Amino acid sequence: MQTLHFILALLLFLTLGAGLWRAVVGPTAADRMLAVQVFGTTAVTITLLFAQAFGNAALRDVALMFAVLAAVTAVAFVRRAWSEVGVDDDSE
Amino acid sequence: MTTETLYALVGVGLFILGLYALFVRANLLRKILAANVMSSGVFLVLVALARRTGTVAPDPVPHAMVITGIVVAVSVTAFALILMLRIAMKTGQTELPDTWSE
Amino acid sequence: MDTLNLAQWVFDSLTGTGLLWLAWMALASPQLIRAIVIFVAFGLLMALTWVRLDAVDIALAEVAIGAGLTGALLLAALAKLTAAQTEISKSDHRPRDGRAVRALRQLPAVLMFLVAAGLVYSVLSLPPVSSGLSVEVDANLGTSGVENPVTAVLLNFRGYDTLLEIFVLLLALLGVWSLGGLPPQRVAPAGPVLHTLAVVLTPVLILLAAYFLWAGVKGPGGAFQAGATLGAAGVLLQLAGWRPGPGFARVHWRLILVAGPALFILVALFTIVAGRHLLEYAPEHAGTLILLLESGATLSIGLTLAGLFFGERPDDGYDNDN
Amino acid sequence: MTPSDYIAVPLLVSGVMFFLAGSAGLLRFPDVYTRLHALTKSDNVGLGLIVAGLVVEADSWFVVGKLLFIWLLVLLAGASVANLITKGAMQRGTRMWTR
Repeated sequence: MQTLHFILALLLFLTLGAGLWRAVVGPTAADRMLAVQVFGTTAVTITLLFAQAFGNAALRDVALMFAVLAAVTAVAFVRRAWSEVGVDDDSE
Repeated sequence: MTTETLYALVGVGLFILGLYALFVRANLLRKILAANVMSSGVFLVLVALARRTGTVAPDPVPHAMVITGIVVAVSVTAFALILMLRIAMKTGQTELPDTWSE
Repeated sequence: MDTLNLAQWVFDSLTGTGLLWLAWMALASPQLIRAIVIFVAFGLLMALTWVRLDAVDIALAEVAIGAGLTGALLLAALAKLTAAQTEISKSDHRPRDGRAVRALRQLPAVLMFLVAAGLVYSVLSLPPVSSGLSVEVDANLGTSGVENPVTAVLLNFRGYDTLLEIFVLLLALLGVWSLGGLPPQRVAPAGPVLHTLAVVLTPVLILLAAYFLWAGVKGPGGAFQAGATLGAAGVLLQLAGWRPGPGFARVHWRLILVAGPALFILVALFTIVAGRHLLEYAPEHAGTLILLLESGATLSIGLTLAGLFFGERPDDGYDNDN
Repeated sequence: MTPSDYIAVPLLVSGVMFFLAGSAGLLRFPDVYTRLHALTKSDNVGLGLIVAGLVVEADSWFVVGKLLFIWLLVLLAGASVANLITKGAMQRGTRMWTR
């Protein structure tokens, strides 16, 4: 079972690659932020699988932290960098 | 190659990337990012090497140092960002003057 | 090599490559917004790396700070930079240099290569197994007053490090306050969705901070993780439109800011007066003293981080012009 | 494999499938709104299935509670952030994809 959990985590890790690609190519700033949001959810899931695989209960606290803090960053993006004065977007 | 060596070498790589960018990038925000990447590299070397304990739990002393390091890094980043904003307000630029070209 | 080892090896290689690639993209990307968003992703991957390296305490701090607060700080700074109408991309149009200067510009790359070679050599020449200081920590853990070795190192064995670090944080905030204000930024009022999110998440963050403070005695957690969580709550409140009132900024905020450093100094003096070394506790009081110090430090770290995000001295009713 | 594994493993595997589907959407869909649609669906269901699988394997009610709490937080945060990003993108005039 430990191996199965780790391999599932590895598969999820590969989906992070898709998120990274989207974060790099955009094209809009919203796309990039969306990618980071997915990154957060996937990191939650990977951490939960690790917690089970290695029997480390404290990792669930890390997952909890991921879940909350990803939202704070996303809100900072929407409210600050992306406010109507605006940072360059769609420009590529 | 062991896991510890692999991550320690990645840490060295991050440190070098950050140091290089700190030298060659003129934009101050980028210099701040570079300093952060450098510190991440240092932390990674410390934590990777702390794990060379064999079967027992990793050495907690480097872990404690890295935790304080992370908190110091964020406060330094915040201060550096405000300094950069003040420079931008005063000079209209986000770079320091390049004395090489003059 | 069995399947688990192979999977771990694949995971480690991908993580290492990903970290280096993201760092490079963040430092080389032509657009600042892109660089910052990629840097946030880099912070998340760093946190996953700590998880993989059995450094759960660090992972907690990294998620809260590296992936959360630093990203928020950078994004807010970029917005203010844009609002200040500065020329951001000036670095691409520098005057043409002479041949000598151009040759000099290659110097950093050469230097980096030398530094890298030296560092790689020293990493590879280290012994593959080393217990470091873990034996000493284990031997003294029983008298430290806590069960988590990292907390024991931070608050007992090397408490003076933490004492000084709390002051570094305070200095950073005082530095920010002394630099003066920035032009106010126009931000639309928070809509119902953001309002609800802040109303739900802020209590969750505060509860989490208390939980981490308490959990740090036995397992991963402690003052820094709890303080960072509290700081994130402060950032979220500010993003949802909350501003510190003059009364709060004048009295409460300042009192809480100095609570952590003041408690540390008091305990340090107390240990010296009692005939011990600086911050050397009697074993029977160690647990209580550590929890006391950590509670003060959590509040101070939280409000310091929130204040750093605020970015200037809050309106406290005093004269701000000097 | 214990009997509970026969329930847990399919849940975990199908959860990962949803994540894979979501990242396919992230790569292939034409604009930010459709990508958002793909992601919020797949990630929330994917995490939900994996949490369900882990709940089956969990050895205490405390762990079950924590897992469900994490899922609820991700649902709330994900939905709110998706809303904020969409609203922001529409205000900024990011065009919707039309056939």
